[in-house]
Amino acid sequence: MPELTYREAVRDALVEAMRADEDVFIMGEDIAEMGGSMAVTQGLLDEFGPERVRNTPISEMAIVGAGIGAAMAGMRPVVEIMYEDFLTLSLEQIVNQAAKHRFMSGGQVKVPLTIRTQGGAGWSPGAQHAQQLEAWLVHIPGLKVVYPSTPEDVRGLLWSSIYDENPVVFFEHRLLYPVKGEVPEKLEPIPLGKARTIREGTDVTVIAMGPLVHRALEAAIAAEEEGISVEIIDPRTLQPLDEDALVESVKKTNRVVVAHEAVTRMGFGAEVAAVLQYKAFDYLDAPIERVGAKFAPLAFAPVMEQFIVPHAEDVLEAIKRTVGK
Amino acid sequence: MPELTYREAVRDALVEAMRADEDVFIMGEDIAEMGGSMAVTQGLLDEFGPERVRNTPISEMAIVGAGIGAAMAGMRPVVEIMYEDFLTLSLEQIVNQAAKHRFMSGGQVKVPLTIRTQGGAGWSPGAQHAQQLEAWLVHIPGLKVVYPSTPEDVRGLLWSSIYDENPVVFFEHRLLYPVKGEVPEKLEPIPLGKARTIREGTDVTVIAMGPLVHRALEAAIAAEEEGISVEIIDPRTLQPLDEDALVESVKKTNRVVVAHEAVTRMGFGAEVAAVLQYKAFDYLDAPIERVGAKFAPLAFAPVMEQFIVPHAEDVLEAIKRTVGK
Amino acid sequence: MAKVEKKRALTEESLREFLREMLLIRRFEEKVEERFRAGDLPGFLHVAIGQEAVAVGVCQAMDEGDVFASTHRAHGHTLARGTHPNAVMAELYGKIEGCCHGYGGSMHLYDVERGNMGANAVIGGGLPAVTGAGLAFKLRDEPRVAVAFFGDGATNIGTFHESLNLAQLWKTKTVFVCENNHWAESTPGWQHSPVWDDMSKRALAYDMRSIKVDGQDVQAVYEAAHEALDFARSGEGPVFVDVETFRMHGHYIGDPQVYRTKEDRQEAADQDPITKLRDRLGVSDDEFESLDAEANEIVEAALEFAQNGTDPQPEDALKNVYA
Amino acid sequence: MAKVEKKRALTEESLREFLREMLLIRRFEEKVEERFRAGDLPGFLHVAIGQEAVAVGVCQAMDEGDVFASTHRAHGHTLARGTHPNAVMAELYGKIEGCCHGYGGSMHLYDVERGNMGANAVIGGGLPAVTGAGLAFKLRDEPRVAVAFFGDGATNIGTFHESLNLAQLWKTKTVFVCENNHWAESTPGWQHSPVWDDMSKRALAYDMRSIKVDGQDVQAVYEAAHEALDFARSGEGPVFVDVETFRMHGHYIGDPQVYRTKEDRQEAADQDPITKLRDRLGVSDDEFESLDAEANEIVEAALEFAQNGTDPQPEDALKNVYA
Ligand SMILES: Cc1ncc(C[n+]2csc(CCOP(=O)(O)OP(=O)(O)O)c2C)c(N)n1
Ligand SMILES: Cc1ncc(C[n+]2csc(CCOP(=O)(O)OP(=O)(O)O)c2C)c(N)n1
Ligand SMILES: [Mg+2]
Ligand SMILES: [Mg+2]
Repeated sequence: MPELTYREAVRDALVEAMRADEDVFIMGEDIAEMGGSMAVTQGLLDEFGPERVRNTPISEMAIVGAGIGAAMAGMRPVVEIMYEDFLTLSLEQIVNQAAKHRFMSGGQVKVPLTIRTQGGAGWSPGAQHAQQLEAWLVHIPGLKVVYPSTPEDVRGLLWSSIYDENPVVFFEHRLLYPVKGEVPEKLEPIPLGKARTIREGTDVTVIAMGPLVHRALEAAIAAEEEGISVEIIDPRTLQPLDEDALVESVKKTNRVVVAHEAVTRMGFGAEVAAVLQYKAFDYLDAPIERVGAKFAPLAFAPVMEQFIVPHAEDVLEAIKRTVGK
Repeated sequence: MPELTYREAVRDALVEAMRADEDVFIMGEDIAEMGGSMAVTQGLLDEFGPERVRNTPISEMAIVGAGIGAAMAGMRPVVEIMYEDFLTLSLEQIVNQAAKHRFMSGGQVKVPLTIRTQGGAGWSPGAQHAQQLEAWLVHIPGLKVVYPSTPEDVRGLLWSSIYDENPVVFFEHRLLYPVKGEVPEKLEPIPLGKARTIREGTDVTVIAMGPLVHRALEAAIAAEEEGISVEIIDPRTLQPLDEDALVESVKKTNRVVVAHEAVTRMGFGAEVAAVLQYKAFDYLDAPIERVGAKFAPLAFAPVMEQFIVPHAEDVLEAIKRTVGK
Repeated sequence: MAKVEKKRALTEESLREFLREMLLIRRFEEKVEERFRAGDLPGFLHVAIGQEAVAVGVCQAMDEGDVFASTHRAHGHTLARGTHPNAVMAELYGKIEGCCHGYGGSMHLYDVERGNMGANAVIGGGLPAVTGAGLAFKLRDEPRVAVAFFGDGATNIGTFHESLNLAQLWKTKTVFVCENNHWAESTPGWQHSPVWDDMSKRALAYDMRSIKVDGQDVQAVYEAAHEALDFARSGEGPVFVDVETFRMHGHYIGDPQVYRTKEDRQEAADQDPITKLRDRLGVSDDEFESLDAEANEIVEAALEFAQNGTDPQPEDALKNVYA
Repeated sequence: MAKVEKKRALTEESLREFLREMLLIRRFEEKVEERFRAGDLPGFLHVAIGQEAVAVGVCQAMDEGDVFASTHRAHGHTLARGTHPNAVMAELYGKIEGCCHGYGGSMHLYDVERGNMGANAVIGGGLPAVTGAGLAFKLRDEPRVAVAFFGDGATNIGTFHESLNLAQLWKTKTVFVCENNHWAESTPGWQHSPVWDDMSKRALAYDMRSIKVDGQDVQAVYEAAHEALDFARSGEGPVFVDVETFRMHGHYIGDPQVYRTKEDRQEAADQDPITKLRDRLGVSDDEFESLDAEANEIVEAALEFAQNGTDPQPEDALKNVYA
């Protein structure tokens, strides 16, 4: 199998979809000549031209909203919000419009729009360029929410998101772009709503998202040395959530750690914990551990930044707590 | 003790604060002559004049942001977002600015701003005028989040919010405005971060917010008839959360129902469940039940609307499930 | 692309047709007011009494295939574009037979077959979508235009700015119809907008073409809308149509309008577009009464249809969340 | 209130002082570039090389007590307003001695004592606050003005529209300084704004007073800013200052500028405001070298100060979340 970086995998999915379908086009700030702030869309302008690779003004509301209108008119736009923090500027359109048009119209309308965005700590971006806000979107009926952690997943899930008939908010993580991984020769769509078992194990289930999948892997290897067998599951799609896969794993391991980079308080881990304590109550041998960012905006100074965000060691410690070590 | 409606109690707190302090002023859409869309600010224009009771243009971002600037310049603005759904238009200012100025400045700045808003189902407002979004704000370090359910609480907590040195997002519920309740003769500030035990009981703890406090009371009375003793706790402040009070109660009752009107998925109940399964793991005799809106935007037709939002019966059923009846 | 700028001639027959439509909207909304006050109707309801000429003038100027987005004050636009009064009334009653099967309600009327992309209860909420639809029409080289209706109050919100900016920048096939009725709820124009007395100034910030028109004169609205639509359709760019109109009633049904002087109300009443058209066409009392009876009959039928409609099943609430 | 419109005379001595300041900013930012490229500095860094005359001209025109909000490109504004280079450099190094004790970083410089309400990494993010501060000054009848710096790209965002609209409506004591450097990251003006070649058109949508000025001429900037500040201070209303300037380097440090032609870069280089002022004042090579040496010395000292600064404790990250 060939190897791609996460960045290349995103690009690949965009390119394939744009080749396959004239109705797919992309819009966002500085995505054309510059190839986006994260170099994801480099080269697309050359292949597809400025009509289909559209630099926008700085106007996040209009970027998403124009995507909604084009989607309602029959196209499949993919819009980019340069930093996840700027979702705050477009939520009206995402939450009140994209998510609700189908419902409010009684099923007449559909909005096949994909909203790509990225964020996360790393490189000391400071408090306004690093938030992880995926939990907000999970609260909103009508949206799908995807957060892939590997090149294979990001490619297959982006394709599926573009071809989904619903608005999808698609989260990428800044630190994952250079991460390499094997991918199938030919792009294979991955259905939304299916978790992936990253690693099998018997003692603890770590449910991890985005960069924490990789940190959980490190933690699992360290745990193994201490005789703890860790299973890792990446939900990949947060909405719809593959609850069955999570419950099944917990029934086997009886212990759970949920890990993401977002602030722990009211983060997605809260929902996972609430679901699992409910659906697997009798199987839990220890409290569900949550690993996430500490309760502070992201500080600039690297020492403080690193104190706030969760690391492999935090996952490892949580794992150990669940098994009473 | 005198009786006030919830609406009058909000007004009272505003009036008292404005009388006490020239630096308190209010801004919002149609709050002046019209007294606000919910008639909360009626009469304030007459007493305080148009400089301190300011009708704004329809520009939720600027309303909040101007409040931030005035707060940074030393005043204590209280701004109103007419419907909670329109928080989506001002989140950039709330989340990236108000919540973070103090932190990013390393403690130089403070933002004593209160953002009042209201929402909720009732009167068939449709999908864009009824969302309950308090959970979002709880995810954001730097904000305080308040959601009172009674006239006494709304008055005392609004006062404390206005005089808090931090930005506070203050949630009111449309259906509570006409609800009457006793209040102390003189306004008594209620500290943020303290839960209230609404009712004592021994079998189940219902942690309820906003209108669900009242529905939980109905459910508790019905449960009593079936021999189930229900304790009801209203956190009142969601951030900071009085975790101790919740844990204490659960240690006594060993059973929990969390109830709010917001969509269950990723609602505040998820956080409460995650905290309690962690801090009171050994005390829980049954899975924590969550009661909230079903996973759909709010439909217009009353039969569908009422199907979506939670009622006293839903709380009652959840109570019964926890005790195995 | 060639610049098209024809004004289609309006026959007296067409104008009489316009009168009929305006009257239908008026009677429809009066009935809605009546039923709401009687406690029959759920929801938050806003009528556009006094603004019928805008709805009819613009919608008549639209071509088949054109689309539009409306606001919280949507009955007129929806009816003028041809959605059956039965379907609108049934929607207000929350019935399955409604144009959104009871999911939407007054502030969320959709009728995709007739190009209604949805009424919006968020001010400015529909403007970006209309920009995006106009972009799609341009990208696909379709001879269609997307129209947005919105009020004077809506020009204050960021969404408005971003949408007009983007539309002009990309020369999308979009027409922005600003219904300046001098009020945003209880807030008079001078209190919400520095350019309230000349809204076309808003367009200057985008170098966008603008047209000013008297919104109480349906023919003038029709012609202005035509000009705007032709221009947008040809791909030359969007147009801002600055319509002056009058809200004869309250902001919402039941609004006591404590904030409004008698004189202001009278001024609005004096600008009744139906009276104006009637006078202009020299419609006799008899003829008017018969038109009126016709309108009332349609409205009564719609009411009956709606009242006899079917309530959704409660569980239907979980449908249509996803496609 | 009386309309104040005096232009304060600038002595040659003052202009020499301006030159000194501009040079300090230039050398400071060049050093920042150097240290960033050397891998010494964390964060996302943007320099304003070529735009020094705007920072110095505006900040010099401000009175004590005036406040301002800046952007992601904030070093110049902050230094021009008097924050010590040591404190700025230490902040870029994330040290306790920094002007935000390491919590902020390059895009979030604050210095409340000197009226710096904060630099903002969200485009347009500081504009509403400046409107609100200007409102507070008006309500309290304080002779202070709040100034916002922002770029051409920022005029496209809704926040800009809402802020200017509100400021004009309420005649807040606010000055909006648009630094039109012709680029928003990689996006040229013509590609992001329909009025890119005359940004003062933006002000027309609010009937806001505007002043156009050559941003490479520090004296002109100073005078324009003075005029704007006086007008705002007197309570007559906000002013939009449309400054044309040039970004001589990339958007961020390390930007290869693949999107930019050589000619465009050269054009910007030809507009160096420091060269212009130097020529105008007839500063000799010797004199310039000595000024330069002085600036470099301050910058070196700042660097040393910063590099020897104290790292915060990790747990400090949980402080300052609440007041
Ligand atoms: C974003 C937003 N803010 C506030 C409201 C509440 N609201 C509903 S209608 C209205 C006034 C709208 O004024 P205008 O745009 O002039 O339309 P009109 O009602 O006059 O038709 C307001 C403030 C809303 N629906 N959306
Ligand atoms: C709301 C928002 N969207 C996008 C960005 C990313 N971004 C940072 S600087 C910039 C360009 C800003 O252009 P301009 O306002 O002209 O300022 P300049 O960089 O030229 O000084 C962009 C798009 C941002 N910081 N905030
Ligand atoms: Mg209006
Ligand atoms: Mg620029």
